[in-house]
Amino acid sequence: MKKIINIADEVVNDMIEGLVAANSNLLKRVDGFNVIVRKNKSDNDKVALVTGGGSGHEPAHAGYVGEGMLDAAVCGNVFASPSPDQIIEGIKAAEMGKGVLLIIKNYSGDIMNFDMARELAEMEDISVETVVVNDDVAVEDSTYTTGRRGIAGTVFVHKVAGAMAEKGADLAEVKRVAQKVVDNVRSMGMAMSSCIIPAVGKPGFSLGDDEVEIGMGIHGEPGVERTSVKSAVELSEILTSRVLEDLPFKEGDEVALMINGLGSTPLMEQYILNREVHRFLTEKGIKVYRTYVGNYMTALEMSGCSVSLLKLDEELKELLGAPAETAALTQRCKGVCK
Amino acid sequence: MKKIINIADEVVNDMIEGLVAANSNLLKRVDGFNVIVRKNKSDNDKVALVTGGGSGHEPAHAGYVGEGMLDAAVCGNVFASPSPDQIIEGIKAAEMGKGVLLIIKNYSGDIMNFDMARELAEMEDISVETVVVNDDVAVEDSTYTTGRRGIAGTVFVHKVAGAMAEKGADLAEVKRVAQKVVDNVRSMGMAMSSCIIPAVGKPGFSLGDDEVEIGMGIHGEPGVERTSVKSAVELSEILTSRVLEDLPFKEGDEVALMINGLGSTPLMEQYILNREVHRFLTEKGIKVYRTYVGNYMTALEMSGCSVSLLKLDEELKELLGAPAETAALTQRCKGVCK
Amino acid sequence: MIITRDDILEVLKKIATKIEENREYITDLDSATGDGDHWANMNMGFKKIVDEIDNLKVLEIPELIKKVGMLLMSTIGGSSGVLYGTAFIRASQVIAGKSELDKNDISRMMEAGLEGIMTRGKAKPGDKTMIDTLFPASNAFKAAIESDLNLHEAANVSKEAGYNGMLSTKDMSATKGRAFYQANKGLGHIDPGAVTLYYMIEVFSDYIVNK
Amino acid sequence: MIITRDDILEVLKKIATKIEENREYITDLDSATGDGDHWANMNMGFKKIVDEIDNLKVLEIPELIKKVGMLLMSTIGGSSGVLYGTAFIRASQVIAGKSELDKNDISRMMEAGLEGIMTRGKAKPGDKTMIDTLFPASNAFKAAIESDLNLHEAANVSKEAGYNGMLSTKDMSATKGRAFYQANKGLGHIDPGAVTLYYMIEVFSDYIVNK
Ligand SMILES: Nc1ncnc2c1ncn2[C@@H]1O[C@H](COP(=O)(O)OP(=O)(O)O)[C@@H](O)[C@H]1O
Ligand SMILES: Nc1ncnc2c1ncn2[C@@H]1O[C@H](COP(=O)(O)OP(=O)(O)O)[C@@H](O)[C@H]1O
Ligand SMILES: [Mg+2]
Ligand SMILES: [Mg+2]
Ligand SMILES: [Mg+2]
Ligand SMILES: [Mg+2]
Repeated sequence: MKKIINIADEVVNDMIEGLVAANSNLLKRVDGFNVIVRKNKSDNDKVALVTGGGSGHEPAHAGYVGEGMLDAAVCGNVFASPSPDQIIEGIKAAEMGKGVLLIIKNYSGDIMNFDMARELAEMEDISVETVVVNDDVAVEDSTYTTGRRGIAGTVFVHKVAGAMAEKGADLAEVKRVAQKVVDNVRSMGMAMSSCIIPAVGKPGFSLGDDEVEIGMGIHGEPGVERTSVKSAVELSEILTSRVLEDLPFKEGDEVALMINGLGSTPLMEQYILNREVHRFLTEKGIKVYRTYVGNYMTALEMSGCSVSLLKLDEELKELLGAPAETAALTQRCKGVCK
Repeated sequence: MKKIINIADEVVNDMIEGLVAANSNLLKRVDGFNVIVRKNKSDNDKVALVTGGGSGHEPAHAGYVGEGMLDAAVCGNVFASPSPDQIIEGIKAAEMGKGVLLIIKNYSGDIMNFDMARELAEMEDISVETVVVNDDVAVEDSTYTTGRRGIAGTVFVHKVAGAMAEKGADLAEVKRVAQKVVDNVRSMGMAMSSCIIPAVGKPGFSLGDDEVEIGMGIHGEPGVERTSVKSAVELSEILTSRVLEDLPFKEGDEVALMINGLGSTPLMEQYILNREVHRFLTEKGIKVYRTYVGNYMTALEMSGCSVSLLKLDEELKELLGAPAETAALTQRCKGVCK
Repeated sequence: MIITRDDILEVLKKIATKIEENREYITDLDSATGDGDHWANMNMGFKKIVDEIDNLKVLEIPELIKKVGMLLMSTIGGSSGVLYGTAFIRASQVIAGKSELDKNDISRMMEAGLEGIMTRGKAKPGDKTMIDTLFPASNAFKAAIESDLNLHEAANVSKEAGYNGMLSTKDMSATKGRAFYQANKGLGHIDPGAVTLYYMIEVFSDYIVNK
Repeated sequence: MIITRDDILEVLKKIATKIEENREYITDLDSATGDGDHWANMNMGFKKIVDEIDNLKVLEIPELIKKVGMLLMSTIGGSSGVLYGTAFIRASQVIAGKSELDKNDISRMMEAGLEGIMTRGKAKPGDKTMIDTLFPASNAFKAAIESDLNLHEAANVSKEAGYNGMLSTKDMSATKGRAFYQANKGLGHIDPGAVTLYYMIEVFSDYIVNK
């Protein structure tokens, strides 16, 4: 196992410290917990956005804490849900009196632990709402999930709900747009190689020299099909058509597109895939309003990618375009800088 | 070879089209050339910044074209310099009457081709200056270089010179700060696995299961030593101490730090390395003013990283902190958005 | 017969020992049906309880039980952490204010814990989980005290019902948790969570009987 | 004797053929000393020249030569593209306005091309490069016409000098280019660029002699 780490059991702690050291202007850690919060709480009290999940998906989620997106991210062990006591610390550190929205990816461990944390929060009279992201159209149930898995589309939830909260909307409104994103985002991925959980020390699965797995999850959960390596054109069709059929997206729709790298797929290849997905969508009469290409939600050093589409309306367009400043995603404001 | 591509010989074209499709608000391609330019030339005429080099280092360099950074990037074939006729197109498309600064990484192919392009530009009465980036302290001469190689520190040159040009400074001034960055930036890298040039189809070298190569270049050029896998603590010391000794950086210095991933090193590991580099620098009394962690200049899917330090003064701090909006690096302004 | 704080502390220590001694067996079961970490998870959790015993022994019984739940939850993490954590925390809520426990308290605690696990994990008896131990054990305990059996006797019938429940998971197919995703759904193997839950009931019952 | 545009076009086509025929030899040399692509690079470049012959044949000689340089440069890319490109472009600059070439023109073109390569690549004779062919060839040509030999004779002595220069690279160690980074610095192998440059001189000389 070739990894830039010290002790395998301490990777989450060390990663958090390195993240905060790099972004000490934006982020801080809640002392004694694996919780990252914004350094400067907004002056105006606003709805707080809290998320979390297993580590190993960096920059998700701590990389999205900051103005215009999340208020706190809770980091579990690699590919394991954080426990409720960690989550409740995130909730308490983030909340500003207008309630908290929990953004949860649909994995049974996450669901159970966030559920419990919500109960703890309610005991302390913090009002909490939740949305569960389940954008992955690949499989109905999976190793860690009942129902669909939540993958890269989650970043759109962070962005849109974060912008709404930043505008001062109340908890119901923030939840409404978060749920709107969940209802309108679909994703599908594929993997070309396994990753190694530091504490395990060996790959979780293996693929032949010429084999890829369509629909594999971001922890290596089984997908729908093992097949030979495809061209970027074929791959874009396989992934995008599954995504399109599902909502379904229709001719005339406007969408946001995310091409997400799982860890070791070069940006060059992500751009090539993006070219083909754009062409495919153009053929189908679907208009891409905004595109994100990069490693937004990874699976350690797994090689592979996912394609996410979010169907947009005017409200979602405005919120998606709003400014944000986080370690992993910064968007400038459209106006001028004074 | 598992790659998301179509035809190996067309990866550069396809990558460029995918990049432009994703960033059509910021970028366009010069028709018929592998040249990326800003979509909207600044209204105020300013010094134009043009760079380029072999492809395969994405997001370098086309990902840094945009407000506050580059005006044009010229994409060669994978790991091969672009030819002068491509470079001259970049120069012509970018220049706005106040002259052009060429930012060149020190590889003999790049030097020769950019040199020739400069001559062509001068024949057309475009005033051109050049800076040559050679930040890699690993080896004095290398497979493609006479003198030191240019690696991730180049991004600091783009950022600082870009900010200076955006302020309206003249060519001499822009060249002065670019050269100041070159004089004050040092880098050192290491690799843990090879990458595959699409047209070649097999790895350029191989490393044992427990082997890393210290000082390897971003095309797989030999480094200084093959050694066993090190802990993040040891690695941070090996890389950072070589960098520190070279300038040399001294106690009390303020620096910008870049932890750069070569392609398949997870962000988690980059953050862990960042933690150790920060600790090491703190021990040495060196203050980190700003940190960048991510895949800024890659080598396809090579696994590994580099550490870059730029010694700062007040001028460099201000320029580094200035706003920028590019595909790969966006910095918000410090003021408010109107 | 009455259960004191010291009794509870003793039972917890004995559960920790029981788990520690069964490393191979539990690991093998979770390797066959899940991802192989259930023993490591539970052992880590109960080691933590033993480490914290000095802090626990100054607490009133309800707070002590709640704290055990919190410790399991935070130390173990993942699924079984929050499931066992929920069970203990819910159990603590039905004995608010008590400084000793009688057989009715024990029955209500078992019921509350069971309900907690079922709500949290959305599983039911027959799904090949720890519920298949606790559900019959809790029911048997309740039926026993309703028939006026004493604590000693109720603990014994509960243990036996739990044991049978645990064994019954061998022939079940999983519908929740990791085992569900296997081709054979874990058929032919006892569920590891059902075993660790049985250990708790067994240790408690034996303690009561020997007291 | 005078060289016309048609002569130049003929020579270019013959160079293309010569290169095409020596695939294995040049590839082997660059595999031994460099990265193995020199034949592929040069063949791609001269194929392009042949493809463009209809566009070239309407140009005046200086523009034609310049265009050849531009085509080589843009088609080949990398090091040898810009080196050969520079040589042709520089050569075109010393014959501005000419519609026919004499032996003095040829001599000045060789010198200008040589100087272009040397400035561009910062290498000198003895560095195991294409310069080791062109430097003696150019010198011999110049000396020949200064001693009043005619074009035919000058071309012949130039070819011989170039041939020896090319062979001399076998015992040189590289100080520039890829071969420099090898343990043996390419010792014992002729430099591939020295060979392709010799082909050009050889084809030119043979053409003149046979004309
Ligand atoms: N939804 C659920 N409801 C009740 N018990 C469950 C559920 N999911 C898992 N379990 C129990 O948890 C046990 C596995 O725990 P453990 O191995 O520690 O966690 P993980 O499955 O996260 O690796 C199973 O044997 C089963 O008894
Ligand atoms: N600096 C230089 N000056 C002159 N000739 C050079 C120089 N560098 C390389 N060459 C010539 O280029 C030839 C190699 O060309 P080629 O294989 O096409 O390019 P590359 O080295 O980029 O793969 C060498 O054999 C040598 O003759
Ligand atoms: Mg398990
Ligand atoms: Mg587990
Ligand atoms: Mg070569
Ligand atoms: Mg080459």
